[in-house]
Parts: sequence; C-alpha cells; structure tokens
Amino acid sequence: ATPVKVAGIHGSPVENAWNSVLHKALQDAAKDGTIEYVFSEGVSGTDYPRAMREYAEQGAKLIIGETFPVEKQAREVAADYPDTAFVMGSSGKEAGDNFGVFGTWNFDGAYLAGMLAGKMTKSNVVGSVGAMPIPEVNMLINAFAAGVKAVNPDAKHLVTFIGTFFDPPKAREAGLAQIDAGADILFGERIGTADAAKERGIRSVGSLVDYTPRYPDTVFANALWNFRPILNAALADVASGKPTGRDYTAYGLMKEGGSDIVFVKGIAPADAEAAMEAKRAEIKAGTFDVPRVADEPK
Amino acid sequence: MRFERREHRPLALVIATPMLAILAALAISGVLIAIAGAPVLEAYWRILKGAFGSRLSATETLTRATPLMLTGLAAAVAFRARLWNIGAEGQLYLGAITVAAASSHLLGGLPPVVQIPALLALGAIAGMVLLLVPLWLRLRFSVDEVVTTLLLNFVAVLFVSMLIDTVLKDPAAFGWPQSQSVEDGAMLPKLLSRSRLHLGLGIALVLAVLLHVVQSRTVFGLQSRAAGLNPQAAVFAGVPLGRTLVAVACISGGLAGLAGAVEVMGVKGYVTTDLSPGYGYSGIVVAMLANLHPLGVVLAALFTATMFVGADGMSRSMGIPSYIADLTVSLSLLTMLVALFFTQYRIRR
Amino acid sequence: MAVPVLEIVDVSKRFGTNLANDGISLSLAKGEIVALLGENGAGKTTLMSILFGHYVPDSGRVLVDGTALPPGKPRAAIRAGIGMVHQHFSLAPNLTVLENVMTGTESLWSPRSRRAEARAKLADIARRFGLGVDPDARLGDLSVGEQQRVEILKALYNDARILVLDEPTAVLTQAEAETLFSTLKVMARQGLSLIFISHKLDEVMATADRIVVLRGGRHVADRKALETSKAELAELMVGRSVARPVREAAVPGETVLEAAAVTVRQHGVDTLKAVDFRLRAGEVLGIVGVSGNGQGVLARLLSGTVSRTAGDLLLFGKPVDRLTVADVVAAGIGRIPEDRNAEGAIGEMAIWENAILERLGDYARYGLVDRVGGMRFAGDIIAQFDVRGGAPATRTRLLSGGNMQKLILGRNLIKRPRILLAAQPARGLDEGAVAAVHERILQARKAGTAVLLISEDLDEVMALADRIQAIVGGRLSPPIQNEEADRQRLGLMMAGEWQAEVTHAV
Amino acid sequence: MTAVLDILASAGLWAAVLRIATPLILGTLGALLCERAGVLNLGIEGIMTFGAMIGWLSVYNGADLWTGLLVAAIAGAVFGALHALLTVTLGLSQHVSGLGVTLFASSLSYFLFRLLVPVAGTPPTIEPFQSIAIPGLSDLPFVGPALFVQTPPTYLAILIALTMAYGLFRTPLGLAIRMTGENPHAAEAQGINPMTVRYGAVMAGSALMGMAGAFLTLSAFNSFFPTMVQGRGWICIALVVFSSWRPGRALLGALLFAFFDGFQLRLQTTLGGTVPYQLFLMIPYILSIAALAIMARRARVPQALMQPYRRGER
Ligand SMILES: Nc1ncnc2c1ncn2[C@@H]1O[C@H](COP(=O)(O)OP(=O)(O)OP(=O)(O)O)[C@@H](O)[C@H]1O
Ligand SMILES: Nc1ncnc2c1ncn2[C@@H]1O[C@H](COP(=O)(O)OP(=O)(O)OP(=O)(O)O)[C@@H](O)[C@H]1O
Ligand SMILES: [Mg+2]
Ligand SMILES: [Mg+2]
Repeated sequence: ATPVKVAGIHGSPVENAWNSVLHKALQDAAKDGTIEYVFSEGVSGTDYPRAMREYAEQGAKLIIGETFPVEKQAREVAADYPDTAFVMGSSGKEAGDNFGVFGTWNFDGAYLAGMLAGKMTKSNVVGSVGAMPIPEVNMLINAFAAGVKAVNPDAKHLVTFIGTFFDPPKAREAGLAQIDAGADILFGERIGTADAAKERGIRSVGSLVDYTPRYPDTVFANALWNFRPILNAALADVASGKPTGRDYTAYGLMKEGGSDIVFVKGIAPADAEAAMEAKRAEIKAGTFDVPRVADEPK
Repeated sequence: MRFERREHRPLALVIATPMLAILAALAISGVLIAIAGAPVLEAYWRILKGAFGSRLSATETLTRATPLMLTGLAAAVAFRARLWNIGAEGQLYLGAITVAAASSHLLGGLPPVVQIPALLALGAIAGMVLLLVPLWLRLRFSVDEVVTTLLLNFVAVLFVSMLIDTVLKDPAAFGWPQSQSVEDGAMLPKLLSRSRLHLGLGIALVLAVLLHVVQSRTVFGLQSRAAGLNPQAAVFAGVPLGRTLVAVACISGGLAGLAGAVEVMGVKGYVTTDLSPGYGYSGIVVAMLANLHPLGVVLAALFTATMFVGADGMSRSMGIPSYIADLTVSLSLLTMLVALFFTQYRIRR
Repeated sequence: MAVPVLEIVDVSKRFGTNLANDGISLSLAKGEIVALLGENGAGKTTLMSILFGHYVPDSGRVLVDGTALPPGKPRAAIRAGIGMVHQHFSLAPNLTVLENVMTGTESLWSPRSRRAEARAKLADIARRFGLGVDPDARLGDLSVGEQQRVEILKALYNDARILVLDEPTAVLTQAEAETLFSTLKVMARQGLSLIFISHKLDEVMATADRIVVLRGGRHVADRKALETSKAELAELMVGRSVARPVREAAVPGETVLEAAAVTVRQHGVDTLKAVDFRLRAGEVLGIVGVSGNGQGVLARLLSGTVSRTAGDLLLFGKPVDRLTVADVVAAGIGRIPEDRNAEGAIGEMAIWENAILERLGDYARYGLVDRVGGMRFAGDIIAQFDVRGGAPATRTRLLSGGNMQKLILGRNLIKRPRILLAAQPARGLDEGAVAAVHERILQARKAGTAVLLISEDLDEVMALADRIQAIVGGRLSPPIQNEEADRQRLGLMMAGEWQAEVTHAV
Repeated sequence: MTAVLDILASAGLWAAVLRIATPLILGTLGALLCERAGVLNLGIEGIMTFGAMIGWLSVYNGADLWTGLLVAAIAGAVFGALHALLTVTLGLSQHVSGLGVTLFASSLSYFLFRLLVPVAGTPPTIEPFQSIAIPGLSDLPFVGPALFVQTPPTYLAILIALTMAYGLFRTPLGLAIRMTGENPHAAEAQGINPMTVRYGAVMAGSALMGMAGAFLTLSAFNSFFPTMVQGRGWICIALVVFSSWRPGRALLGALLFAFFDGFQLRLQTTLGGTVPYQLFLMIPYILSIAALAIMARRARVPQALMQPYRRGER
C-alpha cells in the first residue's frame, strides 16, 4: 500500500523527551514504509493552528501533535478540515469525527520503578523532580511514590517542581537539592535530574525514554512510554475510514503494550525484582490497577 | 571614513534602500537554505507562497500582523516622545490577563456590544498602568525607563504565570497553567470564516490612521515631539511635560495592552505564558523599521509577518528546520536597520 | 620672528555645502598669545578641531616644530604638545578631578594606574600656575569656573606646549575671566604658546600679542595687538563697520511689573530671598550678578517655569497668583532664555514649529495645529529680523548661534510685548550679532516695552540699562541709576557690598 | 522555621549558590563591561544561547572543554562585533540592535544545531567539567565543601569578577573604558579613540556572555537544548543595574539571586510548593528596579549609556 501522509507538529524541539517519543515512533513508521512523515518543531502556540491548517491543506491524512496551549483553536481547525484526522496530545476531550486525543500514561512503569527504589534506598528518602504540577506529571510522580510506599511504607518522598519544561541545569540543581536533603534515589520526570544523581554517585529513574544508555551507572530503571500503539491504532482507523475522534490514551497503558519498565537487572535486591516482576505481570494481566492520582503530590 | 547626515533624502533612495535590505536578507537566508540542502530559488518562491499564496496563508499573515501593528504603534508613539518603552511585552500580557479575568469574573454575561468594548478598554487600561509605573519612576526619581520597562516585562509575565497557576487558573484545563476563557460571546467577530482573521485587524488599522492624524496634525502631537526632543525647551515653551508624557504613556501602554486584549479576544480565548511569541519586542523592531511613522508601522508589521509566515510555511513545505523563519526575520531586521541608516546618512571618505 | 612652534598651512574643511575653513594658514611662535576672532560660524572651532585632530581636514597640514601631524589623530596632537580646552567642556561629571585629568595619559596596557605620581604632578602644576582644585572632588560637584580650571590642568598635565582655548570666558564671570587671563600670561612667560578664541574685544586687546581674524571660513587679517583697535577688529570680522547702538534718554512710563519680598525655595534652599524690584514701561532694568547667585531662578520665575514660595507679584498693577508659561505668554511677556540651545529652541524641529510652540493657543483650532499660519508667522520673523540661513521649514539646528538668537528675539518681539525678559541675550554672540541684539532691545524700549535685562556682562548692562540692581546670594540690591554706575561700584555691589552700607547706615 | 535554618546551615546550599551563580556572574560582568563603555547590550540572551550551542558543539566534535569555552567566547565576541558595528559605527539605537542580535543569535543557534547534530531521542552528550576540590581549602569544615568544590569555570568566573573590579578602577585601560561610558568626547579629547574602546568593551563583554552560555552546556549540563538559556541573560541585565555598574557588587548580586533560587529549590523539598515559585523569580527584577530608584538620584549610571558617539557631529 502507498504510505499514508502523516505530519507531526511539535510544540517543543524534538529533543524534548515527550516529543522525542512521538518523533521516534513516527520516524520508525516511516522507515517501515507505513507512513510518509513530515514535521515541524518548536512551533509556538500562536503558530500552532496555522501549522495544522497548512499540513491539512498539503494533504496530510493524519496529523499528530500536542494541543495543550491551543485546545480551543485546535478543535476549530479540525472542524474546518473534516477529511484530515487529528490525533493530539491533549488534556481535553475528543471532538467530532476527526479530532482524537491521547494522554501520556506511563505511570505503570513509574509505579514499578518505585517498587525497586523503595527497596533500594538506604537513607529511606527518595525524591522526584518534575516540571509543573499538571495532571500527567502528577500521576507519574504519584505512581512512583505509591510504588515506593507499597514496599517501604516508612520511606519519605520529596517533590520539587522547577516551574519550566526546558531547563536541564535547573532540574539538575533541583536533584542536587534533594540529595542534600537526604534523597538517595531520584525519579527524574525532567532531563537533568539524572545528572545530579550521577554527580553524587546515587541511582536514578528515568521517564518516557530509556536514559540508561545515557547514564549507564546511574539510571537503573525507566518508565518507558511507547507511542507506536497509539499511532498504529490511529493509522488503522484512518485506513479503515473509521472516525478518529476518540480517546487513544489507553493504548499507551502497560497492558496494551504502550508503556513498560526497562531496568538493569541485579541492581535492586533480587527479592525486590521478583516482587516487582510479579506486580508487572498482574498489571499486564489486568488484575492490578496502579492508582491514578492527578492531584499535586505533596 | 565618516558618516554625514543627509539633509535631503532623495525619494529613489528612500524606496531603493529597503528593497536592497530585503534582498540582502534573502540572500543571506539563501546561503543558509543552501547549507540546509534545499534549492534556494524554490525556497524563495515558497516563502512568497507561504505568505500570500492561498487564502489560508494570506489570512494568517494578516492575523499575525495584527498584534504587531498594535505593539509597533505602541513603540512608535512612545519613542517619538523619547519615552523608551520596551515594556510592550509585559503590557501585552497584563492587558491579556485583565481581559480574561474581567470576562470570566466581572463582566461575564453582559451582551457582546457592551462587553467587547468594555473588555478592550480594560485591557488597554491595564497596559497603561504598567507603563505609568516606570514613567513615574522617571519623573519622580529620574530613573531611566529602558531598563525598568524591560525588567517589568519579566515581572509581568511571572505575575501572569502566578495568576494562571492560582486564582485565575482554569479548572477545566486539567491542571495546565492557563487562565479561564473569555466568554464565547465576547470574542471578536471573525472577518472571514474558516480563518483566524478577526476584527482586531480593523481596530489596528483605524488606530494607526488615528494616531497618524494625532501626531502630525494636533497640538498634542507637536507637544509630545517637543517633549521628546528637548524636555527643557519644551517646558520653557509651556508644554506641560509631565502631562504630555503621561498622555504618551497612556497611549503607548494602552496600545500594547490592547494588543494583548485583541490576541486573547480575537485568537486564543484565554491566556497562557506563551500567548505572545515576543510581539512586544517585535513591535519595537516594527516601529524602527517604520521610522516611527504610524502608517509605516502598518507596512512594517505586514512585512515582518510576511517574512515570518512565509519562511515558516516554506520550512514546512521544504522540510528544512523551522528555525529558518525566525532567522529570516532577524536578518531582515538587521539589514533593514542598516538600510534605514543609509537613508539618513551618507558616507564621506 | 622666532621659529614658529605651530604652523597651520592652507587648511580647508567642508561640511556638506558649507565651506567652514577655506585655505586658512596661521602660525604661532613660542611664548606668543594669539587671539582668534570671527563671527559666529566663521570657522574658528572647526580650525581648532582640525589642529587637535578631531576633524580631518579636506586639505592642508598642521606642523608642530616643523613636523607634520597625522590628520585626525588627537593622540598624536597631544603627544606633539597640543592641549585643547573645548568650547563645551569635555569632562565626565561622575569621575573625580584626578581621573578626568589622568585619562589617556598612561599606556593603556599598563597593569596599574600610577595615582600617587599623578596626584603629585597635578599638585605641582596647580601650584606653578595658581590653579588650585581638589583632585578627589567629583567633577560634577564643581562650579563652572573650577571645571574650566580642570580643563586647563588637563592640558598642562599632558605637558602641553601649545594651549588652545575655545571661548574660555563665555561661561566665566568677569572676575574669573581676569584670573584666567593673568594665569595665561604667566604661562606664556614660562614659554607656552597660546591660541584663544573670544568674542570679547576687550579681553582680546588686553591679552593677545597678535590677533587673527577669520570671516566666512577665510583668513582675513593678522594684526599685532598694539597696532589695531577694537573698531578695526569689529569691522574686519563682520566685513563692514559695526558700532554698538547708543541708548537715548527716555522717560519711563507706569510700573508694569513689581515684586515685593518674593522668595523661592527649592529643595529646601531659598534660592531667591525676599527680592524687591519694579519694572516700568519704556525702561531697561539691568540685573547684574555672578552666575549661581539666583539670576537663573529669577528668570525662570518670571518665565513661568518656577513658582514662588512667598511674596507678591504685581503684573500691570494687579496681583497675580501662580504664573504658568501660558499666563506669561498671554500677558504679553516676551522671554529670551539664558541658554538658547537648552531652552530657547529645539534644534531638531523646524523653524516654524519653534516659532509657534509657545503660542500654540493662537495657532491651533480644535486641537489641530495651524501649519499655514505658523509658516507665515515664521516667515515674518525671518524677514523682519534678518534671520539668515533658513526657511520656515528648515531644521533649526542648522542655524548659527547668532541667527538662532535672532529667531528667538523675533519670536518674542514681533508681537510687541509689553514686557521683555532677556537673560544673557548676547552670550556667545559675535560683535555684529551683539550689536544687532542690542539694537532690537533698545528699539523695544523705545516702543514702550519694559525690559528686564539679566546679564553678567557689565559693559552690556551699562550700555543698555536705565537702572541697575545686583543679585547676590539670592538677594537683590536696591537699584542705582545708570549714571551712578561704573565698573567699580557694580563690582562692589556684585560682591554684596551694598548690604554693608545698609548696616553701616543703621 | 528550623527547616529554613537547616537549609541555610547546609554546605550544599552554598555550593549550589556558587554553581547557579556562575553563568549569571559571567553574563552580568559581560553586560557590565559593555555598559561601562556606554553600550547597552540586549543581545545577551541570544549570545548566551549561541555560546551554549557552539561551546558544546566544539566539544562534541572532539575539542577539549577549555577549547570549547574559548570557542564560545570567540563566537560571543563576533556577535559583539556585530552589535558594535550597528551601535558604535552606525550609531543605531542600542536596544533595537540588541534585540535584533538576540533574535538572530538564538535562531541561528537552533538552526545550526539542527543541521549539524543528528536528531536522537535525547540530545547527545559530552563529558562536562568535573568539580575540583581545591587542596587544603576544600578540607575546611563547612566552608570547604560549600565554596571550594566547584568546576573550573566557577573559579574562573570569580577570578574574572575580581580582575574586572581591579581593572576598571585601578588601571589606565579601566579608566579609559569608564571615561568612554561617561563622556566619549572627553575620552577622545584625551587621545583615546572611543570607537575602539567601545568595540573592545562590547566584544570582550560579549565574549564573557558566550562563556556564560557555554557554562550551561559544558559544566551545568552535558547537552545543548534549544531555549535552555531560559531568560538568564535578562536577569544579567537586571543584575548590572542592581550592581550599580560595579563588578564586585555584580558578583554579590549574582550570588544573591542564585541564593534565592537555590534556597527556593530546597524549601520545596521540605515545605512543598507553598509559596508560588514565581515570587522568587521576580525578586532580582524588583530589587533591581528598587535599586535604580534609590540610585538614580546619585546619577551613577554611566552618563553616555545608550548615546551613540559620532565623530565630528554636532
Ligand atoms: N560637525 C559639523 N557638521 C556640520 N556643520 C558644521 C559642523 N561643525 C561646524 N559646522 C558649520 O561650520 C561652520 C563653522 O563652524 P564653527 O563651529 O567652526 O564656528 P565658530 O567660528 O566656532 O562659531 P562660534 O563663534 O559660534 O563658536 C558653521 O557654519 C557651522 O554650522
Ligand atoms: N536643587 C538645588 N538644591 C540646592 N541648591 C540649589 C538648587 N538649585 C539651585 N541651588 C542653589 O541656588 C543658588 C541659585 O541657583 P541658580 O540656578 O538660580 O543659579 P544661577 O544664577 O541661575 O546660576 P547660572 O547663572 O550658573 O545658571 C545657587 O547657589 C545654587 O547652588
Ligand atoms: Mg566655536
Ligand atoms: Mg542658571
């Protein structure tokens, strides 16, 4: 079959972990020959609707991106281009037949990583560094904390928000501050956190992408998120002519294969790994649901 | 080598130099485009197409020019009176957040004919207030306003960021820091369906003409220019200096605040901290390109928007890094500055 | 004559269409004092700027001790021993005296400023030439006279052998000027060569050995001071004979302006203290005083830009409340400000705009400016007051100082004011322009205008004023008649001596 | 309360303060040098971005870290020359030119980065500067770990601050620079070429800005990330004002601001986000405005700041 024309519109540079997940999935699909991929990055809120319209007019069949800052306008655009499917990272609801949404639900992996961390901490203090207290970040950090607490109810969990999405040096400073406050395992929702852990010779957990190659002796576990299942679901709908105006979030769940934990074996105590693997199986089997708490972690 | 001020500017020169500047900017961008591995001539063609080649691109260019006209006018009117307002960005944000707050709390439910003008006025007033602070510092303590207005931009954006994180946070936004929305009824009417073009463009154009008349024909225009050129002599001639500067600040801050109001009510509907991709700063650029002339501001804003929207569209259609758009705009600015210089000066050995 | 230390050979310089220097040659011998004379705009400052390397001449050369200086290099000029005291001081108010003097005197790449040595050298020079000043004072805190001294010290510190002073006395009081010239003579005796520019023929005659006259950018005359006269010099400068007008006797009319115990307090300081005066129609009342004694405040008070703290003002017999500029203009008071560039006119605006700026009430309707009327008004001023070098739409900056002053005079006099307030009306003007300004003031007096003349120039006041009061420390002396005034008596009054008389009398 | 005291008494806070302050110190000194010569350089944000990019890119392509820092400095100086060309030679308005340089330098950084570096999941890394414990001093109790275990650029920044304080006030060159910023005509009358001085100061100052940016990618982090300068340049502009144009106070100002930031991050771990972090971020701006209001009366602002100097123009 001829590849489907897909456009990616990234509000941030594609180095940003979240965008890089989308970008990589799209690039892989292009390499497979499944799609033809074009993209724009660093598109500001003001320009975002235009980029959507331009790609729609250029004949893209599916447009992938994020509409957090432009929810309202994005739906107007979708309504104007009923023949194009829009599947967007969004906090809002799907709209019409062609505006689908997805959230970033990689908290299952964070919970499992928390289970490892809870057993590994010597100081009994762990920390999380996040961008801002938005639901998806909150859910992730809360899940990590829940995982820690599940195996080690006495452990203390510190949280710091750096107030911005793109300031790795600041995330690093936040991580160092937590280490100074006693933390010996850091969950890095933001890039830069692991650098603090690395500098002080402690362990850390990554999110969204696999940070272990980047910090081999530091990052021992990652709450991965894989965009391919969502993309595939959307592509299937486009191919079969079904409406894409629906919520694709669930495809990112662990039990759907959309997210997982990757970890370096032998770092955590063997029993902790075993307990974690057991829980992982439960989640995959659908017999255990990681609590979804979107409130700001304290 | 020395530069000598021209007393007379030949018309041909006034027309030719900006053209040369645009060509120079395009030539340099062309080099970068070539480095990126794309055919340069086609890229130029795509820039043109990206800015005006379709109904979409033309309306987008005009939509992007709208806030630039307002912030450009804000800078032009202030600079003419030598009030160095580089705080339009902050004033824009304050105007924007005021509109969002007022529509969702104060004026919500009022009919559009009442609410829209009231919101626009409130946005303008918010901008004014933010500029009156540095003006007061200047008049009272002789604090130079370039730095204060610049710094207040960051205070204003942080303030807005704090508000949309706390009291004005939209509970429906799932925790994203964003303000409550302006009521649908209070949005500015669209000028064309299936586009973002809104009444704000009309407002900006009318204000540009109005400002031109005020500056070139009225007593206030003459007095504000005098106040800018030589405050001491202006006072000697009976120009009420404080009052004139306050009026200038009100107009300038008001226009910048209005730019924020119009962006919210015409395009976005609510406020986030990325509401403006630096419209306040670009306004300064626009004003300089226009040589501080209100009607020139309209053209300069169109030019800037054309360059940006065109180059942005080109980057998408040719698959080169989208940062080329800002790059082209900045190059046009720099070359245009040099060009304007040479319309005013000539070289002597 | 001895070997010249300095030769300027055939120097030309053009600004746009304006040939500011046209083949000028000039030489200076060791120990000689040469005065450079010429109308406003004759090219004096330009020539000196070329000498000092500020400007690059279009053609011609400057030789020091027979060696040509590279053009456009102030550094080379300084090295060759040329020191320059500029018409507008070039000092930094935020730096100390020592820093101002030391700037640029050491190798820029030296790792340390030798302050102690510099301080000692400065003290030595100050002692040798009698130019005392505190080396650690912030320059901006010094008086104008002290700043002038710093300028000279700066030049001497650079081991200048040739000192150029561009209108050094324009901002000095008579007494300060006299001190300066005696210092200059001491310098000449010690072997320095001097060129100074001045419009004041008396000081030129008293100080210079030789006088060079420029006119329209050309060298027109070179005279030994002993072999010429003020009248000849004036004629050489202007190209025709000029004579200052003579005041005719007249009978003054009724009192138009009266101040009774007027006090002005600014920033906690009484800058005017209970001053009294009366001004009558058809007379000139002169106020003399050393600058800084409150004449500025007095002028500003009557111009409407400063308001009084206590006392009464009667205008045409009626008490007035706070005076604004608009009131003052409406009441028919013409004002000539002391600094024409800072207050009198806005250089970047057109002549017509400057002409009507203070009477926008008359040249505006519904808030719109009456451009046509304004242009006509400016045209009338240009025609009647012989303003040269500009049309109504010309930028005012392009006028020479004298012509700008004529514009300001015209703007005020063309409407026949009932009162004219003239602060230092002839400051910095050439002899021809001075005569013209004086002429206009006397004409106004004859027409019944009451003139309040504020000036530091005793000759000017004695030539124009019917009655004279002195201002000292914010107080006004009682008036004396012109006939009773001579330099000595005025000098005593300006030193505050009348107060002593009063206390003796009591 | 005890939580606050604990934070203040931790050496970690003070070590963080120095780290956070380093780019601010370098950037502030750079802006200060330009302004002392009479040129406002709003190009700083862009120049820092470019410095961050090019310094990192050099090291990524095999240069050593010091060479990377040097390349960033040179690149900064080149943008400084551009700013000087526009504002000194042509005498164009300094704030407009500065904003133009910022826009140009940052978009050029992003563009070149995108062209020259392959897109991977996360940006590629380099091996950044490592902390060096100063022998002897770092063993001191509390002070040692607080102040003497830093990466070399931090020591360098402090050294530059002290050198500049000395240089501006105790050397002939410093006097020439200050005179140029106060009254270029006077400088010229003393045989100093104000144009040259301004070029030199703007280029040297911009070189420091480039280094400030490079610190972010060569020491504070190990990758370049578009937009990572995050307004640090503007804070430097504020700090120059706050410092009343004195290098020593600039150092203190940068440390003070870094203190607020480091303190805020630590307070969050104990108290949670009870105080909006924006309040902390506003502090340097508001303090600078207040400092200006207090200082302006005393007119310590370089008097020729933002005034073009054109030879032979009236
Ligand atoms: N930088 C300049 N640009 C343009 N014109 C100039 C410049 N400097 C001087 N001129 C013109 O050159 C002529 C000579 O000016 P100059 O300053 O030398 O006169 P001057 O003899 O010193 O007069 P004054 O007695 O008023 O000081 C004038 O017409 C003046 O307007
Ligand atoms: N703001 C002020 N604070 C304190 N003293 C002041 C202030 N302004 C003026 N003075 C003092 O008041 C006196 C009169 O000042 P004024 O400005 O009127 O002098 P002036 O006669 O106009 O001098 P000049 O002729 O030099 O302009 C001076 O002694 C001056 O130092
Ligand atoms: Mg002169
Ligand atoms: Mg005065």
